[in-house]
Amino acid sequence: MLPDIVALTTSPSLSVPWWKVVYDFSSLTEWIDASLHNYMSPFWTTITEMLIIGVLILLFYAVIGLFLVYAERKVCAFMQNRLGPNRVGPFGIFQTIADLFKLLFKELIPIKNADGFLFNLAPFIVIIASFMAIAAIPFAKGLHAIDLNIGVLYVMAVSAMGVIGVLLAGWSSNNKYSLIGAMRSGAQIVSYELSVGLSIITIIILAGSMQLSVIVEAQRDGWFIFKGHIPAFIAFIVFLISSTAETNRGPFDLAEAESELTAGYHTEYSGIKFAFFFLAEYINMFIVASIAATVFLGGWMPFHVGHWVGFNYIMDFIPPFIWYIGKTFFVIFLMMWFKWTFPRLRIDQLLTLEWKYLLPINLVNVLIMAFIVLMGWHF
Amino acid sequence: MEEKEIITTPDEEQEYVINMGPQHPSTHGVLRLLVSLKGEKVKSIQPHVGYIHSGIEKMCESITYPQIIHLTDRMDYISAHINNEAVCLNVEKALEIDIPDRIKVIRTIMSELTRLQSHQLWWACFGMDLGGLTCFFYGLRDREKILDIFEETCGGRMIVSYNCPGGLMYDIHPNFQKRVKDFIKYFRKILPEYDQLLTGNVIFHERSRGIGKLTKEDAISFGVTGPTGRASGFSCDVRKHEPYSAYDRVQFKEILHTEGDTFARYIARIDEMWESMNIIEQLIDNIPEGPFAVKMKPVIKLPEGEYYQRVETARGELGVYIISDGNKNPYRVKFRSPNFSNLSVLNHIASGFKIADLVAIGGSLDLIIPDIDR
Amino acid sequence: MDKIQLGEFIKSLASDLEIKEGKQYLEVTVPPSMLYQLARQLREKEEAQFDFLFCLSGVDYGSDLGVVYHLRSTIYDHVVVLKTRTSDREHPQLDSVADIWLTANFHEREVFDLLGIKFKNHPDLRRLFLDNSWGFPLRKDYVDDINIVYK
Amino acid sequence: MRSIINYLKEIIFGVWSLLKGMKVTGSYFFRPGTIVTQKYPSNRKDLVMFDRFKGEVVMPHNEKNEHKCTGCGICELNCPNGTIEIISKTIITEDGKKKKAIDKHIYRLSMCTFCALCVKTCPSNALAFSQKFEHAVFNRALLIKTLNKPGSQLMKGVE
Repeated sequence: MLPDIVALTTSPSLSVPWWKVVYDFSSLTEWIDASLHNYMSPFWTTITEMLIIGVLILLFYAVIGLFLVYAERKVCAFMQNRLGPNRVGPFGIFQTIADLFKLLFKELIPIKNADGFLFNLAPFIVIIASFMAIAAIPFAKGLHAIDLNIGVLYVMAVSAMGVIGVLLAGWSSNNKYSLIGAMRSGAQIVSYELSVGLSIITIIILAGSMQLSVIVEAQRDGWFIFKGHIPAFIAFIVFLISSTAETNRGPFDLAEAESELTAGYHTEYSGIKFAFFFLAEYINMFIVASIAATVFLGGWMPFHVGHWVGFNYIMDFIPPFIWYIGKTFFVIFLMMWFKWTFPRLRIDQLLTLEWKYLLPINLVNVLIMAFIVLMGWHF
Repeated sequence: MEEKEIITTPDEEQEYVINMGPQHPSTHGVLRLLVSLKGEKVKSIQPHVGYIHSGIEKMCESITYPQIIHLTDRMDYISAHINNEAVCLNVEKALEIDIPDRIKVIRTIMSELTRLQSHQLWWACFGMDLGGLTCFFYGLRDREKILDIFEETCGGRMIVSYNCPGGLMYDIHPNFQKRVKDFIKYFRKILPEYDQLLTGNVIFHERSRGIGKLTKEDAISFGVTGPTGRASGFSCDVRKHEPYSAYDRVQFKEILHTEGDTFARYIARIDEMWESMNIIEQLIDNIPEGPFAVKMKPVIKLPEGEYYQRVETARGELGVYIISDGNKNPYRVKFRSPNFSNLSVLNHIASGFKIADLVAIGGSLDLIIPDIDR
Repeated sequence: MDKIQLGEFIKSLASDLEIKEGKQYLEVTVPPSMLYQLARQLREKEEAQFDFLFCLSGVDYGSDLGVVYHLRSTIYDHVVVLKTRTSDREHPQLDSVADIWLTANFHEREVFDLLGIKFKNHPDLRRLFLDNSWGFPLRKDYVDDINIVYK
Repeated sequence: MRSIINYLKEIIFGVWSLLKGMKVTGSYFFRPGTIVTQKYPSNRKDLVMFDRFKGEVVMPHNEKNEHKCTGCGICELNCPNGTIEIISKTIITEDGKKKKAIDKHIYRLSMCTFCALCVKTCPSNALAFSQKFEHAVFNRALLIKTLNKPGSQLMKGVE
């Protein structure tokens, strides 16, 4: 079988294989756009498309959120010699859905002396911030809601907005633990945003663009983590650390720190409002993981090795969406692995880590990368 | 709308006071700490105890000596066996009964197993306090194996009630020796994993080194005993100083460290686990033959006088002070519990550090609240 | 020092002491007025150095209320038991030794809580376990019809 | 220069120590055989408690509905918290003598602390521990049990 495939792909006369057409979602989206135009005016077409995309993203959001909660519980259970959820459905896969219903039906307890408006607003800010960031992420070729030419900047800016929600939640809860948690979270995100930005800049230098689709396309002949020598690898590690910190996950979960602050900024929330915070945490994890996958690991690009034509051909056969999800979940698994292994840092150590270690390393790294790009030493 | 209450106090009195406990994940029970903060820094700590004060000392005055055992089980429920041993030794000393070697050896093995499982639980909880949740499950997983040994021989898992004045309630189970040996073999392999997971971890080092320093002088003055005191260089191991049961016939080191910080307290306990395994290994193959209990009178009456017995529990020195007036009930029983003194040092060593450090220090003191409240 | 030497030594520190060689430890009965002085000397004298107060218990002797101090020297490893009692059951008051041994702070609060003995010069004498509505449960004449059931 | 080397050393040792920890958790993740969770209600059938497990105090009866309890009351005396209450009656034996016998041996499971003093001190070994451990009931009154079965009698030869 294999020699035939090799012969097929190497022959220049052959047109693009059928799956390459199917895996390219741009034709599908263009077709939908064109057929909608036939029926409606351009204004209503845009409105309809926005609605469709909104609903799709909402569905995706819920599914990913629920799945990630389940995955986290299973992963941590297996690391801790436990089974994890195993009662609701086979292997407990409906556990999170049951939890969702429980959270939906729970009472929303009003807090006395809390700032009511801000208290209710905070979960929405958190969830909207993570919701907006999803729009710019390319899931497969031609499968993204909007392809901004400053995509990376947009995702970073929007996902960092969530901290406002966290600060509001801590402030308005009228709870001392919540306030400490919120203040910690503020200090943490402000500092770690710097590292996230700088480590991405390292790659932007290499790619020469901030548009996510261009960055992905530039990795057709090799992922940036391999192309960019050691600086790209260091940038990847720094990005992993600082994005874990930015999403308030262990070992950087100081804002929640359940052994110190009971639950930090969302101590006073219950029911669906708590679910919003909970879901946003997991979606934020998904977003940073997908940025890591897109920027460092080639997004939806399959894994290619130099001149192994047959191997590359088989890799091409796997749909890009699967590649993308696989890479994202690899990064998410890494983050879960961190969380369930390490003890928590202290707030001053957290800031020391950022300002004394990550930031200098990052700055040097950017310089080296710029030098490499200038000299043309990268692959 | 309701008028909101505005508290006006002079500037120096406006402290940020948070209430840690009685229901707080890291106070391990119903300890309440009033912590005044300055930012993240702890200014002072006021412990409030008594939430599960059960009046054990008062209850002891109206029950007989064998019945006291079931109350001491519930004092420091993690090292229940050692508490029972203290009362039994005291009663036996007062009655001047010679205890056969078999009982002594079995008691020692049981005490060391208790110490081992207590330290495992402490390690589990300490890891959890510092945010490493996985430690909790590994610690409890291994502790279950010891509890199984207890259950097979004593019928209870934590509240063993295995000692009684004059010996033991039952003989050891036929499987006991094999199970203990299997466990030691297993745990010798597992304990290095604890080190890899937590002891060597750079984050853990940062969190524990130099945190909550307790000098030797303060440790003695505050009466801080057990691994906590020994981490400060205070040689207070009752097993060495006043050997009871079979401790005079085994070789073991008294773990002494001089740093006195959280890390030293941690290492002291990890080392004690190794020592406990050594002690058990020395004894488990040479349990002498003999009766498992001395025949006692149906009603035990202590001669008039005062009796004091010290034992080394997993947390420090437990003293049982019995004043007898010749009746079948004690006139007064006082338990000098190790946790009570260990708690009193908390304000001294934790003020000036951060909240996260307070949690770490509290975890390293290994407080069991029923033992404080009694 | 063994028990006899220790007894001689303590006798030299203060008069009016009742020294008994107990079965286990040397027992010294001190009048309340001399307690603080003797405790301080036992802590500070070069030959004694009782630096470890390992047990402080309050006892209701029926007619009197008393406190028993178990002292140990971590340097010489000798032990002495100090006993003091006061016959005033209404307003019993003793000197606090909390500034000599820091652990006495908590232990004296416990004794105050359960037996109602007040300690003079104690830095922070509050009830420890119980709230103010309780009596002093470890006293022999304590009555509580609700919580104590006699069979 | 030395400080820079130390700085790098610190980082490398730190990362190495973290990797060692990750090795432990990672190795367990890929070895599902080490999982210790028991699926409790579904493995109920093959759950065997240890034979000395102190579940609750019972009074073993033989097939002729006879027990060994003479109603002496030693267990009641020895119980530290009033769990056991013995109501005795006077019966007339076959040879015409009046004799004390057990009417009801009341056992309050809700108060029992499983100290085993009653079982151990019983002169005729009438009491024992069962291995039952599922004690939850919906009504507190159900925890007050009468240990001797209705119509049961003292076993022959037990005084």
